[in-house]
Amino acid sequence: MSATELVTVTVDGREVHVPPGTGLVETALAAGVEIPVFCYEPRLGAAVGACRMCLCEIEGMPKLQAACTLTATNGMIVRTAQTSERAAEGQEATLEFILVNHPLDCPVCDKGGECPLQDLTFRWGPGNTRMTFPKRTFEKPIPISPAIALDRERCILCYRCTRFSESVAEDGQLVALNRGAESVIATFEDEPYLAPFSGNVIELCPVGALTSTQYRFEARPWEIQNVPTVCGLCPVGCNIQATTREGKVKRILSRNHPEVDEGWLCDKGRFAFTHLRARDRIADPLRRVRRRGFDVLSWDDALGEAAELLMQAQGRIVTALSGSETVEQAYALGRLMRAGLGAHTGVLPEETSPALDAFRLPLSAIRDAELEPVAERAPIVELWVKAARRQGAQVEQAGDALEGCRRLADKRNALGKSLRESERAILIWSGEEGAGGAHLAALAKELGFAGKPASGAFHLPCTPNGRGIADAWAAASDDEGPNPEPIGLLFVSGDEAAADPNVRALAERAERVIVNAMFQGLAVGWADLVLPGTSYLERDGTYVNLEGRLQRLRRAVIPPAPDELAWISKLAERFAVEVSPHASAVFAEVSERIYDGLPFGEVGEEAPLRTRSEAPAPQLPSEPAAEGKGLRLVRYRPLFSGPAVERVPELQFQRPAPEVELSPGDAGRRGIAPGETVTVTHNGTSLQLRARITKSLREGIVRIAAEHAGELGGTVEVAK
Amino acid sequence: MARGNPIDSVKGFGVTFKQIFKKPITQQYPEYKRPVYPRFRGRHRLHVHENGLEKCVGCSLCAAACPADCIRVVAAENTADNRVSAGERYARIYEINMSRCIFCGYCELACPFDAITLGNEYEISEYSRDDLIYTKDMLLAEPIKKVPVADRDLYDTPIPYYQEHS
Amino acid sequence: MTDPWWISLIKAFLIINLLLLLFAYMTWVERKVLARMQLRYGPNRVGPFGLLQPIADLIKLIRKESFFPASAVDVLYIAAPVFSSFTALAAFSVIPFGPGWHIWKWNVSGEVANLPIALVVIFALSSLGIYGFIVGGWASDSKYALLGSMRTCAQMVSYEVSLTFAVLGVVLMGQSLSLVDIVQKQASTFWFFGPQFVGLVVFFVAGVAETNRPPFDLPEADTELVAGYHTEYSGMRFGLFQMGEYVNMITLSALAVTLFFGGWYGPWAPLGPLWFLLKLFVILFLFLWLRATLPRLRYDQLMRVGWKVLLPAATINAVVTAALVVAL
Amino acid sequence: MAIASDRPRIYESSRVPSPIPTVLQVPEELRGSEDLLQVNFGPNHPSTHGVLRLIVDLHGENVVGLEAVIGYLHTGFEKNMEQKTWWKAITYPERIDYLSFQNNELVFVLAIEKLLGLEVPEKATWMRTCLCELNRIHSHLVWLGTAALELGAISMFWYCFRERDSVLDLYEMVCGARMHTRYFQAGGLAEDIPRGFFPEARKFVDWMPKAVDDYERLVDQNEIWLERTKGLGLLSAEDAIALGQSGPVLRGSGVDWDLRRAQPYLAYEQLDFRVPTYPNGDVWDRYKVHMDEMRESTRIVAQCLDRLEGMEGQPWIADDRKVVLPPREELHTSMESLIHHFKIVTEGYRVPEGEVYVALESARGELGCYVVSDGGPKPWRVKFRAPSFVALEATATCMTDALVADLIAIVGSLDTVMGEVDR
Repeated sequence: MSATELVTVTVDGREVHVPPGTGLVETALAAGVEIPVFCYEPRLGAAVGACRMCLCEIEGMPKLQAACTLTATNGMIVRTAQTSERAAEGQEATLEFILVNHPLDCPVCDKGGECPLQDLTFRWGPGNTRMTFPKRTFEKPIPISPAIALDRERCILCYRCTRFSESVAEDGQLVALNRGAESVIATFEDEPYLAPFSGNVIELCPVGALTSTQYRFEARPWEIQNVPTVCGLCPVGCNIQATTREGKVKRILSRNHPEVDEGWLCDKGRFAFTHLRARDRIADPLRRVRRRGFDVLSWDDALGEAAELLMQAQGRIVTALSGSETVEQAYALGRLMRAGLGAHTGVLPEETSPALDAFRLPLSAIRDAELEPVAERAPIVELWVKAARRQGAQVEQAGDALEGCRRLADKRNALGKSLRESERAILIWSGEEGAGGAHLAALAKELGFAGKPASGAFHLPCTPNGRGIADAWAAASDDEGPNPEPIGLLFVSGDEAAADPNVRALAERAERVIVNAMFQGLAVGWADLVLPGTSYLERDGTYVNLEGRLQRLRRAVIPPAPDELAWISKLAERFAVEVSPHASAVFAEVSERIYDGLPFGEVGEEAPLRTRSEAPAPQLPSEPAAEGKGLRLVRYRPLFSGPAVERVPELQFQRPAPEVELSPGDAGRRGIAPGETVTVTHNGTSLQLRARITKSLREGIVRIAAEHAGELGGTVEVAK
Repeated sequence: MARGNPIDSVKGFGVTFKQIFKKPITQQYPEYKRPVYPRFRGRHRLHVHENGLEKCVGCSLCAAACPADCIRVVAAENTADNRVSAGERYARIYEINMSRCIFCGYCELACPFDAITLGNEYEISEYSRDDLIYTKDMLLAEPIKKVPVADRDLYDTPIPYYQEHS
Repeated sequence: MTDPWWISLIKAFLIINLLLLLFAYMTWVERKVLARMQLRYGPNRVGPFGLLQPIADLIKLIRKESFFPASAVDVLYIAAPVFSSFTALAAFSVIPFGPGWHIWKWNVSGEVANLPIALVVIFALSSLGIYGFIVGGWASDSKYALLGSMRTCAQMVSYEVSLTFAVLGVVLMGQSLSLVDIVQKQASTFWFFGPQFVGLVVFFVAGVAETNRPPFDLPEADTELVAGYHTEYSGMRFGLFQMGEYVNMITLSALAVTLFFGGWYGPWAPLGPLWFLLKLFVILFLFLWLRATLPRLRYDQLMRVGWKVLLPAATINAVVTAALVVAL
Repeated sequence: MAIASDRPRIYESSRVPSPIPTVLQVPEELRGSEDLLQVNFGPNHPSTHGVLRLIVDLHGENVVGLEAVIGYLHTGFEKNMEQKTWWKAITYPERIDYLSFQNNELVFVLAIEKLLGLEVPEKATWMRTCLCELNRIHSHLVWLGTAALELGAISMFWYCFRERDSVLDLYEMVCGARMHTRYFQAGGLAEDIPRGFFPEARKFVDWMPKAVDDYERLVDQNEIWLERTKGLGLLSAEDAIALGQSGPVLRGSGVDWDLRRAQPYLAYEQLDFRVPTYPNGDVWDRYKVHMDEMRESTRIVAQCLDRLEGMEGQPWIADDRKVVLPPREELHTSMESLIHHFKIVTEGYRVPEGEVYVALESARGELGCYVVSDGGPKPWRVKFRAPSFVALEATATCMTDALVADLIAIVGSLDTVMGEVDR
């Protein structure tokens, strides 16, 4: 930006040049002056000036002004509390006023020690009180959802939470009731605050009014360590901090990566960590014993047994991967299976196409787009899309993936046409079809996105690291081998694979099964040998998110059992394959092959997005054969599902109801009203589900959450 | 070589001989316990309210103040059927590692509820370090061994000026 | 005159045990007296007034592991304390402690063995005893012990000369080397501490040095040499060294009583051994008092005092005495 | 034996070369001789009790080579303090020199106050002076007792400890702990002076000169003591200055230098006291300096008591809510006080950016504290100028023509506290 476009503002005698329209808080910060704030939060939209903490004296204005509501204009002369007596007095009065009814809760309050109210009082406030009257009291704490407790006594009415609910998550469930001194924060109609992003208000609250029930009284700021890592529960890969105390994860906080998550987290990412302490967590290797179920094995015996099983299979081994492994783990497993045993067959959780690398953009580009056809959304992506819509972007539902693609590629299609013309257009695609984004890449290429740096395409995979493990598995060996038949041994890596019906079906054909899982519930009944698994919070390594961003996982807590890399390394030793037990060493090997030798240490805490690459032309799979009549069933994995979510009591209410989603047209044709119980039939099997009419669904398609879909697949018929 | 009066060398014999008739200054410790002064900082104690509830709310301020990091507090929430302290929260685990404690008394200063104080007991030796980790039960218990305290009126702080003037 | 052999045996047995008892309680007395001089109580836990303390110490020493350095010369290492305690005990045999008694039909003399050359025997035995310390320190194969035994060697040899010269005057005046004769002589004339005052002082100072007592405790100076020649000894071997040292101290005090203070004779009541004991304790108290009061000498100062002060004084004393004895 | 080598001297009148030799070299003609005996004095030795190792080359009884190995008491105090808040760090310096604890605590507190620009009430200043002088007496008593013990005068130890205990009793009464008191806090004192302090302190002040008389009777004119101390461990005034000595070692070499007078802090400007110096620079002179200082300190304590007795009811700590913990009774009524209490306890007060060096005359000499603050709640850098460490450096220079027994006397006379040397 050239100098002429800047305005000059004087803050406490220091001149600073900023672009016009910059908030005064940021302007002062640029001058090295801090203006204290409670309510001000640029991510929540326009400032409201509710707390009055930012009072400043501005030349030409008779009264003190709330700095957060002002923007820089040329020649503005600002005097903050540091130089202005009046502003200081105003600020002190504001704090005194805020503290008049604030309860003496610091010792019991979870926010104590990391509380902005405390910090600002200590730094700017008066040392003593004039308040000698009894304080106002409320009933406390009020659980406004299973995960959030509200304490109205502590609330200073900054409206950050309601603004989040209203204008970021757009769920509108948190509201301010009453007026003036009677104002309180409440949920709408006193219903529980049930929304996928509700947890963010805990972090937004500048006092201890909204607290996490999970973290309630668990730790204090001086007793904890914050480990910067990455969420491993969905392909977005939000940057998080895992707060640990005494070797246990106590809470998850967001770690603002402005290109990935902008500091928001979904409730799954925030609250699901307690699955680490699930009751059926496996801590020791188990061997199946007929009649008695499982026997606990020592690690030495377990590795001996595993080696024997692997030997006996004579290379007829199939490895089923979850997509939640780290790159290193997948590579190590690949080295063991492919280089050590010559077993090249791996079942990857989903297809991933490298073709989209040519249209790579940070997720934050969605917000800045003007046009985006969306197929289906992933958690944080949804917030980005909402932000885009608020900023005036045109968001279109493109409908069913393949069909939609074909439609948009058509030069005559109106939407397709505007996509070709727009400079800032984003395509978002999810679902298990589409050849891992290959179709999308073809479409993007067709629409000429290659030449437009602000236009791009996102394919939303189902697994957190599907792309990473696919690359790593491929990098582990260059050889290929035939698919074994019959399968001598099925090696199931991870909980998602263990929970996958397709893998279960594969196991039917396998002679022996080794399962590597965290939870005993997933291994019972079919595993001959169970090796304990670890979670993303317990591993070191790297993940590749849906943007193609390589991000670093850090071990927050020591797992109850050795992590996968450790025992894979030991197991590999028995087959004369050298695999390091340390993520850094393994990554160095992987990086040499696929990441241009990027050192482990440079993956970074706020990882950059790799630049767009010249990707190979998308290899389009043959069109699936048209199926018979009926409605096409789309099985989807809802956000709040999977083994981890199932084990977190606070998230139970978020899990999908046993519903079948229908388009209004299909429903009307069949005479189905919302909420009615319907029968879904396929190939002779049928299920009773509640019907739900979804307007955005295209005709001819029904959606059922995978966990409720049972064995249904292909085309189904829905009847009352 | 010779300096001063050689007779002076003999003076020292007088000094040592004289002491024979004085009362020894050593104290016969286990039988006699010298009274400590009221401010003496010895073994910690946790206090309870008159109604039986613990004063400690498990706020961990003592742990934060401890320069030796010898205090561990794990808090939990009071429930209707298990009410331990007066506030919302209570200390489920309260441990002091006496082998690390430096008896600076910062925990006492830090506690906003006067729940922990440093008492007058100094007989806290043990044969094993493990036994020096004091749990909440031990800290709440009435100390068994009593040490006399010197006259509190005489040796303790006069009323502070700010109390007189407020 | 001479007792039958079995009476000597009984006496020897009694004396050895009495001496050991005295040694044991000497440690108690020392601790008590030092403690009182230092404003302490001293042992007072075991038995009334801590009177059982020596027994407790004995039990402790016996039960304690007898440490044995790997590179020690074994035979000598073990023999040294035995040797030094033996010579110390043996030396007491010629000290007369009473006038002699007539019991039933035997005459029992007041000493184990009345030798015409008793004084020579004592000096001979104490010279031999030194070897125990020297050899013990050397055989331990430790630098501190070696330094300690070197110091012992030099100190003992130096002071023995002065010690011997100091009693020359007494011998001249007593005109005998038999201790009984010397005592009798004193009884019939006067106690020798008056005319032989210089001799007494030299004898006492040299005696303190000879027994390694402070301020001449250089061989075992704890702040310099850890524990000197017995650094590497523990348990009862250490106990034997201690015993040797204390018995030497008692012997020396007894010798002083005999030579200068009229032995068992007392001014008023003829209490015999009691007088002897009383005088013995006074001199022993002096040993303790020295320990409580004086700092330790330095090695070169010690040698200087020995050769340049004590020896000339003792020599002149002897010569003058000789001249006077001849003249009178 | 000369320690000067071919290296240039620090300055003309000193024989100490630059760089300062901390090792006494075995003379050329003795090297390789079979008569040399290398002995370890320490760390496991009754005179060094686990804290100092002296590797001594002996030629007979003569010390011909000497090397000091330190670090056995290294506890990383300075680094530890950098990990603690300013408030919590106050508990550390008093453990560095555990004999001169109150002075050590004071120097750090003074440094904080200087950075904060905090005014301290008069009562606190006088009480600090009083306690620091008591502390000097305490430290000198321990020195005298142990130094005499090392020369074999065992009874002195007990007499000194009798008086030392009286001092510690006073500490216990005032501060609640006998040694590590944390009584000095930024802004003043942690608590008011207890009522019974004045009569008890008076009793001590009256008694102490008599006790010093007794010590002097015991050893002052004793022939053996004189023999063991006079003319030994010589350190000339020039050498002492060249070696950066301070405190009793410097004053025992005839240099009249005392920070209490040269650079008055606390209330020393208003006090009447004498700075004893002795000209010869031997062990005896250092001993005399200590004895005289005990008498002088007793006088200072008496003067402080006179002043303090008239200050009843005055504040003992500054009224600065951002640094000083609020009064306890406010914690139940005032939200502001509770927040300030909470923040000071958990996060600590912030000290403005800057660096500062504060020096004072501790019992062993110039005790300096260099503190750098980055404006945060923890010191960015803490460094102590430990007089013991400097004194220990003079060992090799003092050790000329010394015997084994003198080695103990000389090292003892330098009055080093190994906790301070190693930190």
